[in-house]
Amino acid sequence: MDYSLSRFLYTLLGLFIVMNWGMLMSSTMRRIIARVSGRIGIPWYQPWIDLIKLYSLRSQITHGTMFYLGPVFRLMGGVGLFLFMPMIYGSAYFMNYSFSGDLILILYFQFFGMLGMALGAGEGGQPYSAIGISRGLSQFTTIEVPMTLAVISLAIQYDTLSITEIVKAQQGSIANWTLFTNPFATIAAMLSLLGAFGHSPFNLVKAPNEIPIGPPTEYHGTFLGVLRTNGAILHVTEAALFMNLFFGGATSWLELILKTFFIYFWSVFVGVVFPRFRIEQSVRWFLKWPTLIGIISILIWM
Amino acid sequence: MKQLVEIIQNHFPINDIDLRKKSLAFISIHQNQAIPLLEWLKTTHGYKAFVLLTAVDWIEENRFQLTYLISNPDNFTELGVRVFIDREKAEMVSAHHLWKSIWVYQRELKEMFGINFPNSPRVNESFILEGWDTIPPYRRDFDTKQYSEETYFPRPGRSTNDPAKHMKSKLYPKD
Amino acid sequence: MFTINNDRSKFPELDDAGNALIDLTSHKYLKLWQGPQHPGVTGNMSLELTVTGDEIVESRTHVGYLHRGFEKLMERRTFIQCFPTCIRLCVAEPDPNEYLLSSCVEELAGIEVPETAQWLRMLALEMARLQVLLRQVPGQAGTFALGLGYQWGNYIRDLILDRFEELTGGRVYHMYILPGGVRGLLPNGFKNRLEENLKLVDEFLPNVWDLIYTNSVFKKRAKGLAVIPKEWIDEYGIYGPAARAAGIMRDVRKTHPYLFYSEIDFEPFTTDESDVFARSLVRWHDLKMTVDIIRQILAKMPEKGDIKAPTPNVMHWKIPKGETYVKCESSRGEYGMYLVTDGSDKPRRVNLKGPSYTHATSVLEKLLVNANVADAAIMVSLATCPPEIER
Amino acid sequence: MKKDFDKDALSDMYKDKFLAPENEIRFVNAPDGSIIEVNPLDDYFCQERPKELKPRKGVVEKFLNWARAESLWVLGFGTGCGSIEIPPLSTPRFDMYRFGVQMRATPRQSNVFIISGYLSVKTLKRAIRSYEQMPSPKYIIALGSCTINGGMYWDSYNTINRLDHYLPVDVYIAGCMPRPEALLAGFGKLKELIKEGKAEKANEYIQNLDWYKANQKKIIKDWNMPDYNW
Repeated sequence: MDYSLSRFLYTLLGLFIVMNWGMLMSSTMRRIIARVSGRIGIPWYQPWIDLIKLYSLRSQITHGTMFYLGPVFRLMGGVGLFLFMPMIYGSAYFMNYSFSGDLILILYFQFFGMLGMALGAGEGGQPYSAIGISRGLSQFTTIEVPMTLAVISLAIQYDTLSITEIVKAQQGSIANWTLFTNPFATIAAMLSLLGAFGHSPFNLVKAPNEIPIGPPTEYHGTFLGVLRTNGAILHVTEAALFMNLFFGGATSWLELILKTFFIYFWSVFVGVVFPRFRIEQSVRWFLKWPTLIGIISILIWM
Repeated sequence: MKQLVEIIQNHFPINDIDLRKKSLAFISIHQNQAIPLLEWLKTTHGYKAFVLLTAVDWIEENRFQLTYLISNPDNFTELGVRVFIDREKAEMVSAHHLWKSIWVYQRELKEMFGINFPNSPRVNESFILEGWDTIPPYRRDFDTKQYSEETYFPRPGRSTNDPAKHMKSKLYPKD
Repeated sequence: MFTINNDRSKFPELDDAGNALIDLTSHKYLKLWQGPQHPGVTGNMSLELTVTGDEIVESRTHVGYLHRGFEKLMERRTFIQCFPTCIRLCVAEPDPNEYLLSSCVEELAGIEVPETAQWLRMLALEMARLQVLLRQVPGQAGTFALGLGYQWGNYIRDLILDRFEELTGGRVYHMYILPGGVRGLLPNGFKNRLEENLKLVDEFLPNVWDLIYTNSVFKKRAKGLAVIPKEWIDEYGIYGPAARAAGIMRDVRKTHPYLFYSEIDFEPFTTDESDVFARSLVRWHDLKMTVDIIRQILAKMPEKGDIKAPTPNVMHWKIPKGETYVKCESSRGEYGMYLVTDGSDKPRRVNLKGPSYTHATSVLEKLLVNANVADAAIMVSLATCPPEIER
Repeated sequence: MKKDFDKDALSDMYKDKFLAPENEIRFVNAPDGSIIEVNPLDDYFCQERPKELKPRKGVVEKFLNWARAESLWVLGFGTGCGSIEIPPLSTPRFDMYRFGVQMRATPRQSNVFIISGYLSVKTLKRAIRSYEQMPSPKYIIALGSCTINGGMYWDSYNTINRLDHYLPVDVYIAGCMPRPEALLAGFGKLKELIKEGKAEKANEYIQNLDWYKANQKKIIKDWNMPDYNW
């Protein structure tokens, strides 16, 4: 692996692009949701203004060390996911620090942010956060099951644990995409994506109607700013993970932007017309069909 | 309604009968007989739905009027049972064993009128007010305007006119 | 292999007085307050929940955040001054308050209301019900985070409020129904404009049906949730859509026809399931029925005529001693006012009885036990209106 | 009661009469045999005076004020009748999101507190608590006549007459009840004030804390807080 300064700077540039694209994407999605309900919605630049405002608040309180570290861990989860993810296939600059076993590491980083958040929000002492955390952890555990099954199926199919290798195998034509070569794994993963992106029906974790607003109830100012920055990075990177694994990866930033947009749009598309599940209902849902499809996808490639 | 009132008259000493509408009548009964009457009406005459319980402060006569309004869901009639209790020793037998929601009304009356209902569930918990330390506000001798002026900060410049006198002076200034 | 015991009705154990045996120091339970600063409660009230895990084991309703002492204030206002005061009793649907005070006063003073005024009163009451239901029907799904229908419904509600503005001059508080009659006739072209808005509601109804009542997730959440047993209806005093969802007909318009409701052809919808879904369904049918009723009123009402009975000078209007109870059907159920007069120009005592009084206190406290924290939105299905509880 | 509390500014709050039993001072036996005094009220009330957070000077503050003005996060707390006109604001007809106004569910993340109508004494206590939890800079919009002079409820025993005696108000919107358009205009006015750097009422509250607290304590007699057994 290349540890030179230029590689590092290019990775930072990639992170910058990803963050801004994530914010633009989230405001665009909110505008789309607004159009469905007949509104105009927020201006496209609203996330940046919100971010500036959050970082410039004058008073901040803390509940202890872990309260500080919660958003930091969460950001580490997002940035860590980004660091080990090859963003642009074939580009020497935006491969980041991907290596041959990065798929396993990325599965771990997906969970990492949630755990850090649990520690930090628990320190906040707000009962809503506690309930949100217990819901979040139990739901996230089951989201991982179909995702992991799909990844195992992919590992068997392509005989590798490197994302770059998987993307490489899908090049050539659209028919080479995992979407067509391994549809069951794709379906299982896309269903688990619905939970990972935190839109309804699987957003009971931060349900503003019941436990306002779940884990980040006590977070404000810079803490919330960090969480929001991370949210922008995480959404693009997770979408990029699915793009790399199932939709042939991206050979240019434009392709990445288009593909991540549509992958994110899938969760919004489902979320806008569904109410949210209760936590035990969503746990059962994930352990039923997506898991079953995931197992089928493994059995096919065994 | 008339028949029902006649039947009640045969069993209970009621007075002050007011047949208000086709479907509504008010009767008065002594304090001790009220709960047995309500129970009797509920079990034998189908007055099983409870509508409201409220109090009226007749300060001139030094007594409270409690009105139990009950309704018969089968023939859609309502009966108001009036009970007069002493204002100094405001206490009434609780009826929470008859209807499941009546304890809320009793709790409110305890707070807003100071009428006690011994043994009613949670009757001593505050219901609406918080940190109230003067006489119960719904009593007639509590002057809300005076209390408001003393406690809160009236914005200067606001004047209060008696509407009748004000209109008279505006319309007929010469009189 | 996986046997999950869904019957949690025995938990927590109760003592002889009916109080839950909860040891708060055991660290098994958590106190959770929903409200008053909480977006999920209907208005400014709070629920004190004791939860274990995600399950509510005890619930206490706390009201009083909106208490203004109306009943006291009205005792020191003349009858005509009471009238702008009393409409603020329930903010979401103020017209039944106007109607109740007016008809109480008319009944005690012995005033006959002209026919045209009665039709106009009916129109105002039904339009008020329409605008409330346009919020409530999709609002039920909104508590389960499906906010889309709420947005659509609120748009049409704004248009109905425009019609109110045209008719009465007020957007939220109308002050249209006066003791003795109403304040004005319909403006020119009002019927056509209202008809246009009703057409929008006609389009909205199937859309919201597809969005909510065929929605698998909504069905999963709402079916079987918070079932009100049939016996409770009379024991607790449950009215309106909540009672009709339990299969018991409770509609003042049918049982005690007031105004000209006896001349209108309508049949309130009843169902037997009695859960959140059924109550929501009843409201959807109510909305449909209300549109129908408004159309019938517009067709049957006279164009012109007396709109106000002669009343004495309102500044010196003394009403003979007496007491009465008048009720009407609001969107939440039976809505009644108990008025006592003592022969002076001010009421002796006014008491307003709305369905929320029992719905939000004793019924809700019972229904929430053994429910999930996420289902605290049960209160929306009971359609509570806090200002009417504490007044 | 512990007499030492007389020294601090919040002494009057501790009235024996309304103190809930779980908030009384109690003595707990520690495992090592010593006896520890536990005063639950110490957990509820911060004894430290809040500090004034002065704005910076120059272009940076102007830029930040612009950002603050364009991103108003409103606390979702409907205190009175006015809360009926806030939901229409977020729906197609009025759509306040266009102007950078968004609803937040928790006071920690909001900047704007809309006092929507009259405040009863019971709500005032919660409103003060919510207001003090909000991070500075924070703004208050007072909606309706009842916040100005009592309005409809000027002679009520349970509603306050003048909000500015209890909480600092940036923008008043008159009317009973104000239309959503009036509320949008109020947001516009608030934005102007913030951009000009005049919306510094949060600091004014801290400068005159004693006066505000004295007014608040005059009417709120029961300062017990809901107990979390956390």
